[in-house]
Amino acid sequence: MRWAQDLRRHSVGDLATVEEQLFALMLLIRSVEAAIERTHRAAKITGSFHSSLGQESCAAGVSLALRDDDIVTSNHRGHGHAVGKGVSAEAVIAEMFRRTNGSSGGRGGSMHIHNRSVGFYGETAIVGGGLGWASGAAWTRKRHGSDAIAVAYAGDGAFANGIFAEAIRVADFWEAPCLFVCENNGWAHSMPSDGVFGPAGSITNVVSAMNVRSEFVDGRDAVKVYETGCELVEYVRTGKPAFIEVAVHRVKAHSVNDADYRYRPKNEGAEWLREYDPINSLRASIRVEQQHAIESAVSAVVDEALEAASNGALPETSDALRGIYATRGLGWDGRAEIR
Amino acid sequence: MRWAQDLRRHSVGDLATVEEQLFALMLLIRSVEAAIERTHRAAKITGSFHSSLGQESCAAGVSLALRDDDIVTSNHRGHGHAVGKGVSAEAVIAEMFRRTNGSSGGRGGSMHIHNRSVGFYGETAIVGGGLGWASGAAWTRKRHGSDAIAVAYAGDGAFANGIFAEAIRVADFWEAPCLFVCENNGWAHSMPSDGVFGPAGSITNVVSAMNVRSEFVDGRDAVKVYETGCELVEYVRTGKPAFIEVAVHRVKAHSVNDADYRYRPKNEGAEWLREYDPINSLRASIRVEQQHAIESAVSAVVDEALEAASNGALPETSDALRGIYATRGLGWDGRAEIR
Amino acid sequence: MRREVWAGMAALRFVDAVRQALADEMEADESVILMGEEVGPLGGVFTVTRDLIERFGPDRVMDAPLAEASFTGFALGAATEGMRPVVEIMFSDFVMIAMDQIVNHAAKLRYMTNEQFDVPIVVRLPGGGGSNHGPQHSQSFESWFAHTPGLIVAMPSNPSDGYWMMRHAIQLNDPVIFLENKAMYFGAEQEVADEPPADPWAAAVPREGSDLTIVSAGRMVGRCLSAAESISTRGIDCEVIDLRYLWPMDVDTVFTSVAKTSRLLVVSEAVEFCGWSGEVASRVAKDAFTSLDAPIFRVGALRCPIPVGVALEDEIIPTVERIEQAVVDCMDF
Amino acid sequence: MRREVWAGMAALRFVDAVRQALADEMEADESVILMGEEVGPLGGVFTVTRDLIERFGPDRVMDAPLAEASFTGFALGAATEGMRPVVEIMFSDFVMIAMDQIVNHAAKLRYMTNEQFDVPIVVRLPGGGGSNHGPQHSQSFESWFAHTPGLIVAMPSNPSDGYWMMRHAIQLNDPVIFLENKAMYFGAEQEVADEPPADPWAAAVPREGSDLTIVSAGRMVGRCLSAAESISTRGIDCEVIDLRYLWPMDVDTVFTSVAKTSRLLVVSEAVEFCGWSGEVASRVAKDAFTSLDAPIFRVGALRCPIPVGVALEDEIIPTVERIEQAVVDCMDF
Ligand SMILES: Cc1ncc(C[n+]2csc(CCOP(=O)(O)OP(=O)(O)O)c2C)c(N)n1
Ligand SMILES: Cc1ncc(C[n+]2csc(CCOP(=O)(O)OP(=O)(O)O)c2C)c(N)n1
Ligand SMILES: [Mg+2]
Ligand SMILES: [Mg+2]
Repeated sequence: MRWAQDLRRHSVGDLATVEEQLFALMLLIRSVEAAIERTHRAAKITGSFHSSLGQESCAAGVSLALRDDDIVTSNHRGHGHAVGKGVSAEAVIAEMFRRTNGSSGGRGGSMHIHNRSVGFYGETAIVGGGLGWASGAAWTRKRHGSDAIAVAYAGDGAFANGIFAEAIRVADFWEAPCLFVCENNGWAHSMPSDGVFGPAGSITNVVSAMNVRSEFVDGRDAVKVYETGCELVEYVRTGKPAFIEVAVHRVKAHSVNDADYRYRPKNEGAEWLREYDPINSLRASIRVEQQHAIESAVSAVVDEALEAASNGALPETSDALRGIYATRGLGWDGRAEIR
Repeated sequence: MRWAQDLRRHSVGDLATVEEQLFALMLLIRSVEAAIERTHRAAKITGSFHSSLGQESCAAGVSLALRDDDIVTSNHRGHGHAVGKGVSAEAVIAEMFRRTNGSSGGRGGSMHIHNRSVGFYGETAIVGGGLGWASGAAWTRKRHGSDAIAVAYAGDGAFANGIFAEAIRVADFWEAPCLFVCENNGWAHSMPSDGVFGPAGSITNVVSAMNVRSEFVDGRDAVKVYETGCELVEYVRTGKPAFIEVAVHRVKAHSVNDADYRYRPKNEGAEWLREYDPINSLRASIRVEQQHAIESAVSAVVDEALEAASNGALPETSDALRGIYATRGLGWDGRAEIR
Repeated sequence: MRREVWAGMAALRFVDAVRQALADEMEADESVILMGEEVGPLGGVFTVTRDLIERFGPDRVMDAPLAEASFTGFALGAATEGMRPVVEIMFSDFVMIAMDQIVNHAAKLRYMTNEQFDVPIVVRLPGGGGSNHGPQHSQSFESWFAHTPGLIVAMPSNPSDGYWMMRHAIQLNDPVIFLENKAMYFGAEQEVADEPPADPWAAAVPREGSDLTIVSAGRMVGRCLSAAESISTRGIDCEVIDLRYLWPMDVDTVFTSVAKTSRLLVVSEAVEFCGWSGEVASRVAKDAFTSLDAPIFRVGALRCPIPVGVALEDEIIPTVERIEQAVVDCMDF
Repeated sequence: MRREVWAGMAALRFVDAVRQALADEMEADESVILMGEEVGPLGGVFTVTRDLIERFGPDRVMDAPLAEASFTGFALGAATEGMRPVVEIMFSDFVMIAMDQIVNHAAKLRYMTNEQFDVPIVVRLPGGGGSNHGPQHSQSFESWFAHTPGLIVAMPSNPSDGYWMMRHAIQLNDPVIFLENKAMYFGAEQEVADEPPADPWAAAVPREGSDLTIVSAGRMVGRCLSAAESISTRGIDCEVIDLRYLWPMDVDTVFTSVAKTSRLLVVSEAVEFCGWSGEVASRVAKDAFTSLDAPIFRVGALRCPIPVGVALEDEIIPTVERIEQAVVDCMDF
């Protein structure tokens, strides 16, 4: 994985255990989120973004269960999914800064990270919008003889929209090897998840009743996420969809400018983190020197990424109209360019 | 109920038992469908229609469980739902003939039967389109202090579309007193229901898992449909949604012009009917003279309706543009009419 | 329309004007309810419904699950039964998910049912660019709705219209698509007129002029006024018309103006190609043809997705400079 | 475009021409697949895909569950991975349910991802009136798609174009909205050209004339030709242009014609108000203004839902008579 290589450059040895790997990846994701938040505060970014801080176990556990040639689609809260799949921290942060070294050349921003070469097909800013993409792409790979699979991440809010169950149904019908990951962080913006679905795990019950293999995992235990992820990924490789609901906690506000104190207690996120931080929970199983090695490598990687992202060029305004169509001669005004 | 009064005019005495009522209503619905099919053959109708012949137990069982002030929305296969709720056979058939005595003045046709005065809010030609309507309307009645409820009919095909589960979820969230009736006739046009969902009853499992009260009934037993309908209607009157899946059989082709022999055995419908006809199954529990009285009354009612429908005036073409807007002065060209 | 007089603060921002209109209609009529994602305790992502739940309670300010199609359908059902739901689609782009309920149902229900049902619903669509939200959060769909029989399409350009047009929309017995431009919400405060306009449907003429008529709506009206102002220093005197409604469309006011100026420029934030500016241009090319001394110019968004970042966006959505240039080109003819 | 030569029967109905194009592309390219409701054993409600499943198997002719949004999204996914899905939305009206996947995703994916993904998908939309299917089964949404950046909008008017334009559409690497008029499917057989047009995007001129230019597309082209024929007996010689594509739109052919005739009428089955006819009219009012000797006329559907029944429909959708009248009015100017 790209991120592991990045860390190795900063003298972390091999990440020998699953715990070390999870720890390293989760820390990297969190550090990227923290860096983005910091730079946002310093006004390097305008516009919004959605932090996955505190939810890292889902992205990390699932990502570690995947192969390089697997495909991922994600949602608006996708920085962790991207990093986990191997999008460089630089490309993520630079996209946030809208630089040409961003993963979409700086024209997408926070909700439009795409990196085909590492299989991160990408985010979408429409809740539930990427589910068909993942399953159609995975189904094609299978058809072409590959056992690569796709993972489609979406939130609990997405499950309130019919598209989620519908996409699972269609994937099941056509036997698309797609793992649907429902990251239940307790909220769809200001709408509490349990008010819509009942307690965490309720969504899994529904998908189970659809006769699609489904598991519910408490995301405070990253190792458990990884293990269940591996099981399901293995099952999906046999050519069927599956579903996993991971209960996580949205530590930060919905998006950077969200007045979440209006609908949940102030500091609720921070308090949860103090008590349950899944990254901290991993420490016990990792040697202290290795923890430090990882920490300093992560911080070096993120510093480098921030630096590189900041130094990226802004897109030329003359570039604004490029690439709407693949067809030769079709630009924004079509006909005029054809002739 | 309107239809019972109609029958009484033709010297059927009171329909004393549930069986008699079900028998009479089912026979009426079937006779209306048959009349429509006959007249279509005789080219009185152009355009398509969807027969509910053979599926009458669902419309009849549910309708008998309802009150006059309850609300019904329906789908493209709604003739039975309409008649059951009290739309006159004349208004149904005349709408098919596109006459002004049709329930939508002849501008809607088969898939657009609406009769507010009897609570038949009506059909929609978009699969799944009427579910929100029913629940929003029922919720409003409740809010205004009534214990009237709504019934929203839809097919198994509709459940493949996310909108069905989504609408149930929203109705549950806002506690709309709406009974969702899934008429599982084994097919969504040429798509076999079990290929998508598994055997009949599978849809009920999904809705059950959503923590919405749900029942599955075999529609060959009209009395059972009625009894379960009554239970659920009573429950819904307390102010919550519920769900019922009724397994019925689509005896006819999907629509009148459908080449169903291409995807299912010829005569499959007729054979099923011979064996399982839910109307026939009721006969044993009804005195023979009463059967005959009902049969001749039904046939008289339908003959009258056909006659009246045929004699209805066609809409004036000058009427084509009437009624787009409620706002005074707003016709199709708006501004021009305002001034 | 109930002709209540506005007795609030003299000047409001657009966001506050819309909120005030919602509050005043809710106060006046119990059947007015708000539905949408985050409209409750959060008060909407753009704060349009802020504090309304405290005032009117959760029974009237209803946070909806993330299900645009279903809550719009639910609102339609409530509307047929006597409520006056105001539905917020958080970003107009998400309305794609509710299109069936709006276009196939709400817009047609009255006609299809032979006038048995009215659908007094307002669908609020915060849209357009200028707020750095990227390609799936910046679109301008007003032309689509103007094209759709059965809908009324309101597109206010300033706080006073934000207030009075919203009140009007809520009182109408037909479905209204109410386009709010996100980038206008937190603009300058502006006085809200004491009374609604005598003719609620009439276009406004925020600037009179004799040389050229600029027709616009929504956020672009401000840019047109800036362009007119700036170009006046070059001795060109533009009249600016704010359509206010795309349907019904007050073409008479346009004709009157073109009869005076003989020149027309139409400016839309929506994509120019097959957009509503073509309707204005075509109507003039038909019914005011003999008034014209020059070709009809249009400036609209280029037919390109909207990238994130205002610098790129400015290449696509009309700027004051592009508007000025079009005025000059038209005058040069 | 692969310039295969058509070697089939000399004359086909529209429905058969489209089917033949699908079959020929499927034959030529394994990545072409069909998806949609009833496209399999039934062969589509309009028989467009009839017998194709027997020939190409269920792996390539894929009956989809009733889930327009999801199967369109699935097709998009397959397209990004190298397939060339042709998606049938049974009636164009149902596309409302798939709008998000088409407009927010398929149309923008290439641009948003900085050209990392192409979406070679064809969305077939049988639409329009004339088949007695009522208000939710008779709409003409072409103007919307023409307005949407990222889409190509094909609208054939005859069997030969039905054949060649479909083949072209499938070969393109961009999303194509392919509008098929239901009422055309079972019309007269017509010869299919041996080869595709040299310029696939060019408008056609099925009738030359010197007095007035009529621009149309899809089913209305036939009505325009009838009107032109009938009016020629009164000594008026109309040129008829068939745009074929609404985007890209071949306005040059329109300009050339108007330069000759000095008069323009644009006819659409789509609602006239804010429809694509306004684009054609506006372009001429801008770039061919000096050619014009008369106002620009348009005839399109009135802004009203389509009732069931052709008698009522004829009050709304352009008839040959209304087209003739517009020609006369324009000539009388
Ligand atoms: C179709 C659609 N509706 C609404 C939104 C606005 N929105 C963005 S994220 C979000 C909440 C999503 O909740 P969930 O799916 O649980 O993801 P989370 O933010 O909790 O990670 C909402 C309402 C959107 N982007 N798309
Ligand atoms: C959104 C939508 N998609 C497709 C159709 C076309 N269509 C009409 S009925 C039907 C099958 C519906 O199946 P089901 O819901 O089970 O009802 P049934 O016809 O079996 O009574 C289809 C595909 C439609 N009307 N609306
Ligand atoms: Mg969530
Ligand atoms: Mg069915």
